[in-house]
Amino acid sequence: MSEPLLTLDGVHTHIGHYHILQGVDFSVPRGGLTMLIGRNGAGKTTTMRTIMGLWRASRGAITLDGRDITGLATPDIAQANVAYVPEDMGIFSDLTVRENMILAARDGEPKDDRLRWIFRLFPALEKFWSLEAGALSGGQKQMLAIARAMIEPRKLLLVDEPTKGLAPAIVGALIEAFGELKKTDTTILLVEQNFHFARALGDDVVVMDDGRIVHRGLMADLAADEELQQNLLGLSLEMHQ
Amino acid sequence: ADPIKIAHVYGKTGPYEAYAKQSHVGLMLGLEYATNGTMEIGGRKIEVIEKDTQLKPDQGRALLAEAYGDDNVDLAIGPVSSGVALAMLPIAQEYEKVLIVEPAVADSITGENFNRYIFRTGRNSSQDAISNAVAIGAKGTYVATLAQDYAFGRDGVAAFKEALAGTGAELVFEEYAPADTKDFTASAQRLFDALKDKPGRKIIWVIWAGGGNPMSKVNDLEPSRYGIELSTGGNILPALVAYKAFPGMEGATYYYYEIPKNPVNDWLVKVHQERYQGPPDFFTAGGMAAGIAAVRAIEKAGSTDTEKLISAMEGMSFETPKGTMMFRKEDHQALQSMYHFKVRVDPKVDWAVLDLVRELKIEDMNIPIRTK
Amino acid sequence: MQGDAALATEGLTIRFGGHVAVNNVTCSFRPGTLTAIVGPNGAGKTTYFNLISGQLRASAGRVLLNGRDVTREGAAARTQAGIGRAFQLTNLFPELSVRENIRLAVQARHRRGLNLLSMAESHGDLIAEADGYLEAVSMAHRADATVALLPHGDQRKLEVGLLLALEPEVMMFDEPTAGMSVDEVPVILDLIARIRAEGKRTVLLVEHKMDVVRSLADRIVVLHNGYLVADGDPAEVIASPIVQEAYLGVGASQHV
Amino acid sequence: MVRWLLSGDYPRGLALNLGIAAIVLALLFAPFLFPGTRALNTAATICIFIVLVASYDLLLGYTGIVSFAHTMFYGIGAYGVAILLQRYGASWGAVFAGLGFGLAVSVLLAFVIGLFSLRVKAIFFAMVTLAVASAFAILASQLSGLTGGEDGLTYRVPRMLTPAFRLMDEQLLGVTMNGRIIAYYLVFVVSAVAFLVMMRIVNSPFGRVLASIRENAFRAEALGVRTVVYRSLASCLAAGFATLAGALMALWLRYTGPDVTLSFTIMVDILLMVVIGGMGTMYGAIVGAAAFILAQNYLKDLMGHMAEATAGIPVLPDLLHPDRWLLWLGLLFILSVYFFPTGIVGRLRKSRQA
Amino acid sequence: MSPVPERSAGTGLSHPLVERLRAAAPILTVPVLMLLALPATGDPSAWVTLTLAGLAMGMMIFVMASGLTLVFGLMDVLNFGHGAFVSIGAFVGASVMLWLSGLLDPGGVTLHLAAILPAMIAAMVVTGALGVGFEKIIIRPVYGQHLKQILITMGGLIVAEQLIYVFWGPDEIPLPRPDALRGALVFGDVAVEKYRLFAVVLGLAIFLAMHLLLARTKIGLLIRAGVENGEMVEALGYRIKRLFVGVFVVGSALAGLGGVMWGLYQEVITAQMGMEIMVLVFIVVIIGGLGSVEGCFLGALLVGLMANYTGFLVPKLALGSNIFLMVLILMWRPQGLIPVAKR
Ligand SMILES: Nc1ncnc2c1ncn2[C@@H]1O[C@H](COP(=O)(O)OP(=O)(O)OP(=O)(O)O)[C@@H](O)[C@H]1O
Ligand SMILES: Nc1ncnc2c1ncn2[C@@H]1O[C@H](COP(=O)(O)OP(=O)(O)OP(=O)(O)O)[C@@H](O)[C@H]1O
Ligand SMILES: CC(C)C[C@H](N)C(=O)O
Ligand SMILES: [Mg+2]
Ligand SMILES: [Mg+2]
Repeated sequence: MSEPLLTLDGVHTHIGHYHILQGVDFSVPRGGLTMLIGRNGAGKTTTMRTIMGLWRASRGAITLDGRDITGLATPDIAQANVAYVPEDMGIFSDLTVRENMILAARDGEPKDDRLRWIFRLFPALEKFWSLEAGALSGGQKQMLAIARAMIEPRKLLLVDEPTKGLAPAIVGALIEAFGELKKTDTTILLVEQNFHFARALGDDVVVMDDGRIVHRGLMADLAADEELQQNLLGLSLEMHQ
Repeated sequence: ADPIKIAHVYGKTGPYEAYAKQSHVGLMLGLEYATNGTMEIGGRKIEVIEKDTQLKPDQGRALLAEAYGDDNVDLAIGPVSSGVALAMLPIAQEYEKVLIVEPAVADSITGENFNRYIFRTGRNSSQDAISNAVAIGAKGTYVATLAQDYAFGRDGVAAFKEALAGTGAELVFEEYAPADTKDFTASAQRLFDALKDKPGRKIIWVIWAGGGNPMSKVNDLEPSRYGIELSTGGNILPALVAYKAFPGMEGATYYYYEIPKNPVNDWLVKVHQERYQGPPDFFTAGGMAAGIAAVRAIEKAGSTDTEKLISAMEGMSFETPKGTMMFRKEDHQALQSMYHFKVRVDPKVDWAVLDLVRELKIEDMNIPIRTK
Repeated sequence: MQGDAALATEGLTIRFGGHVAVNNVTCSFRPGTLTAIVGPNGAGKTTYFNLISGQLRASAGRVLLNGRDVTREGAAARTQAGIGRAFQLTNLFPELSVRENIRLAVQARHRRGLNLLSMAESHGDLIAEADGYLEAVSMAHRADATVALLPHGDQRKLEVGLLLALEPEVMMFDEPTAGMSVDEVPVILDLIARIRAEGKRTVLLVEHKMDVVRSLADRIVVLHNGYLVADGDPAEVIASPIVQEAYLGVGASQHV
Repeated sequence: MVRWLLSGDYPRGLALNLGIAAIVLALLFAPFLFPGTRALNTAATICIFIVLVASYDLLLGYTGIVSFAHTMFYGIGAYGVAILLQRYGASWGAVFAGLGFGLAVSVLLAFVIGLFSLRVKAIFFAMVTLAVASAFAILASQLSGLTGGEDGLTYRVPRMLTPAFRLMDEQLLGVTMNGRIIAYYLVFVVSAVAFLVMMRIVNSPFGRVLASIRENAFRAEALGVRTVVYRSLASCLAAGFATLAGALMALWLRYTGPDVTLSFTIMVDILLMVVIGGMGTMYGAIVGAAAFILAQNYLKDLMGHMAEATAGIPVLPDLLHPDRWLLWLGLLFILSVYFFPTGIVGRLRKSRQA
Repeated sequence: MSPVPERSAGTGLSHPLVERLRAAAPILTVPVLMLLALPATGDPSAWVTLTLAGLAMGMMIFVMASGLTLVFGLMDVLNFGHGAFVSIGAFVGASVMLWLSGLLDPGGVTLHLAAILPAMIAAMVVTGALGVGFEKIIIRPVYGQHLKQILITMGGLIVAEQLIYVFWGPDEIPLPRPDALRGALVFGDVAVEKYRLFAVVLGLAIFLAMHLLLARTKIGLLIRAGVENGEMVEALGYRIKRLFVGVFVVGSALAGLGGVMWGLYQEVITAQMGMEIMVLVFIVVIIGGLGSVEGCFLGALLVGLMANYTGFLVPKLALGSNIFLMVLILMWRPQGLIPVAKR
């Protein structure tokens, strides 16, 4: 197959005195959806932020589409058509929903058809179009964060825990949305705690622990292997749906 | 022999930096002039120690105490700001040493806060106000005043009013505006309303220290349409530039380098021109007067002993760029001439030229004694 | 029915401009029971909590605690009266240590805050109590860490710890396990289960994970567009068409 | 004992321990170590500013309230003592009455302003206090009958505190034991006690609540803390200590005027001292006040020497001219924010950890 | 055309008229104040003179305050150093004016009219350029930290003032206005100063330009978003740093322009002039609501009018009139007339 879209090669990240990422290697195949999972504090968020240039890798290389982006500034990485949904959603709460979306659409106003598609997935956004984003409910904010990332076709989407706080119906809608995105040539790297969501969408899976990668493989294989799950994630995932 | 030590304690840095510079230059010239260039009195060398109050009263006190107590100066001169001066007065008393105040102007320095160690060569606010009243007051003249609404402005107007009463002019209105006023339209409107229907000569007399520039603001509203004139006291040369907008304006000033005709001033103008490529200004003259006073006092006392100095200085007359000055016995204020001027615009000169109308001699002005 | 209710709301309503986020909700909660509140995003669950605990003032209606009207009281007063809550979006004292966060809650409950002239460290009883709660949310090993540096999951646990430390009569949890990793979730759920088993407190729980709701709740209340649309036995409510459609979403339930 | 005095809050870190000890010892023996009126004046000013800066830090660093009205309270203390001494003569009764009166006025004002803070957001509040403080300064200048206006008040203090009073006839370690020494030790002791009391307050349960309010007032409310009560009390306490500092200054200086008590410059100086020292650490007040006041008093002298040393090099002597000392003070502002983002205390504590 | 609904159905307003009145209330404050003053002053020609002068004064204050409100509100930076740019602008402008006037009209008593525009441009260029350095060196380390901003910008202010002393000396510099901008147009008993007319034209032009820039482009949005979460703005692909520098440069250049205007109004400039005007400027910005150009404009007009009315009616109160106005407005609207953000 063709070379992967994104490759991390021995990436180390320090935050202050702390050595958080201690040699992270994995790659994200083109066009697929890769799940990054691991327990609290494993370093998933730090990995995403390092890719995005929000933390600086102290060692190692990150390659996007054949181009070394290790030292690049965040806006440059974003302009390489990468979108990011941070763990804390990064909503501009003083701005209205509409204004949040306008900023996300880098070239001018959001496109009609794209917007219609988003409104179908997340009807609440249409309803509260002119409301200050800070007044949205927790789940609505999450929707807005995801919608911002999807407002334009992106090469790579980095999404940190999109389902937290979303009602089941919306989680369903999200699965549908990412499913549709997978059909386009958007590549997605997704951090997720909800294993069922992960299993439903993931092509590949990467498991982290303690700042390192402890497993790489196909999602289907991991989903089928309960013992491996037990080893990697500490308990059987079936217990909690 | 031991040197004679003189401390110059003044606000070298801060908003009055320009005044301070002039004052120090003047002081040094005064010492030089009075000692005929030797910088020695009776074989003792004069040593000047500079101290910067930063325009802070607490610093002024500490520095003056240091000068008297640790540096053992024989007398001190300064400061620029009245607030600092007032804070320093008790220190002179505590250390029982002479302080020649120059150029702080508050009346209370030689008034209610006076003590016997204080002398002042600079003019006080009353001298300013009274000279102006004497200069512009005449029968058939109607005057309104514009002043800052705090002690300085109110006291100035009070002294002005008192002196004006003796001249036959009538004070019709007193306008006080906040010290930080930016827009003088309202004040001007009120002043115009008070004066416009009066017969005879109509004058708005302005007493204003610091920023705001009320003269040009009021003038912009065209007082001439009601036949109203403006008047104010003198000022330093950079400020006189703005007087160019008031040709023919009259008032009274403390000093303008072309006015006094005497050997001291001739020497000052000549030397200053040579060394600093420009004429001396307001506070240069003041500083020089203080320097001359110090030398003459030590000469007359024959020593630097404080008590001898005080008795020598009380009633002492001495020659300055402003002619003869005399330390009045009661309040140690130096009585001195002031100058009634008229503004002339000379395109070749950067600032407005002040032509002498009349010298107001010591005996022309009745300066009240306000000690307690 | 209201006579024995620990907490009750009567016609509780709040409007934001033209939007009614909570609309005329009348509901009461008996002591010792756990009620799950579910509903789609934006249904008004958090807003309902805010109205009960005093972060928002109602446009209309009343909040009753043991029959006493507390609608006019502020958040602090209601907390002191026994209404405690944990927040959906983590809301802690970020620059303080984990232990200090809990200790503050304990101190507030003991009303020792106006003690100006003793050393805080000399109140050993408060510290000991705080350590107990840290144990309960399995955060004792991170007691001295600065909260801002904790990973998200640990912050969620601390959020719950703070609520425990207040020992309130009414406990409100707003999605306590959101963003917590699968192996940590049981810590919190077991805790809530234990509180319920003790039967001393009135617990309100907002949670999107239906299995959690099913296993923990004595009763389910469904909010939708600000209205209370269903109320009753968990199995029945979950099976009701409105929940199946509006909340779980047709065809989506297999993912849950 | 030490633990009890310091409320269990040690400087921490060798450099800091030594530094604090050195400053405190220097202040304790100042009359004997540094002869001369100016040095003694500097030492007393440092003592008083330690109280003033610490009281401001109580508000700013510990409670998170940004106020520009702190010099107003300082001024009230100074004017309270000054006016009573001026009117009723040099007696201790006047001093205490002045202090008591000042405290009452300050606490009342602090309370009223504190209530206003509930209505507006932090930054608005800061600007309101700025305006209130400038209005107060103007008021003081207008009420010249009472306050002496721009010129301020000079007055006598109880005879015990004047140079004329001799404690003993012979000198001690070459220092004349006159009333100024008594005045100095009065200032020192009162400042030390006030400082230790503030140390206790910030380390008390109350102090901890203040910290939590600063961090997240919204959450503190949800823990059952009535933030209004705590905020108001903290404002009143800070105002009270500032008033005390003002009263000390009035006694020490024997002059009170707007420039030494109410001016915005002093407010900025206090801010800078808090930040240089380290916000939210009481020790920061000691370090910040000592460093800043020494700079203010001796930077000029130092620059004079440097200007001489660099004579001949272009421009440099101009910039190093003693009259340009404010330039360097300004740079100090900037550099201290750069290099001591957590203040000197924070810096020294951090380097200990590393 | 665009499917982007301007207002969602869900937030429809219940009482359009009441709502509209409420929305217009801040704007109505200015005419209401003017109308209240009419009977109070009694004399219509005095009222007209005072009102026109007050409005013009407001425009001048607006020019000085507009840069601050941009920077203060949009970037959440409390720039006490703004006053330094006012002073520097005035000094640069003065140097250019004096030099050009010397060329154009040797020996002339006043400045030359034609020298004013180049002086304004020069002042804006210099202060704008200094703004770049100021932002990079002084402001950048302290984004989001108000207290440190106050300190470090205070430091910047002191340094700038001192540098003015180094370069221009300690003396105040007189700036006699050209005759064309001196004096007043007199209609009956009403006098309107010519310079103030000039200020009105300039002030209005700047207001409109800023209003359009912020309302019609993404820039305003970006800056507000960047203040709240700069990382996220960068993650959306915008260079926030460059943007902030840009805003800061505009703010500083406006201060410089304000300095020239103010210097010409005062006809004399000093190193402290910027500092002296700062409290007033802060009051205007606060009254307006942080960061709102429109609010700042209204605030400036109110302050200008208020000073004249109280100065005419009860001069004793003129002193506190600004503070009184500010407290009154904050009591009514705790976030100023036109609040921009919920910070
Ligand atoms: N700003 C920071 N300073 C110091 N340590 C940090 C910082 N941010 C994160 N860490 C530490 O880095 C480690 C990894 O954190 P990270 O947020 O990447 O975990 P995560 O896998 O995303 O966890 P979660 O599932 O809880 O979100 C944690 O131990 C955390 O304490
Ligand atoms: N201050 C406000 N102004 C306007 N609308 C608001 C405000 N606060 C909340 N809302 C609206 O009220 C509705 C209810 O919000 P709430 O946070 O209670 O939802 P929720 O049920 O907790 O949702 P979630 O499960 O997503 O957390 C939302 O549509 C929200 O947009
Ligand atoms: C003339 C000035 C030097 C006087 C100064 N304004 C003072 O306060 O005394
Ligand atoms: Mg994470
Ligand atoms: Mg919610």
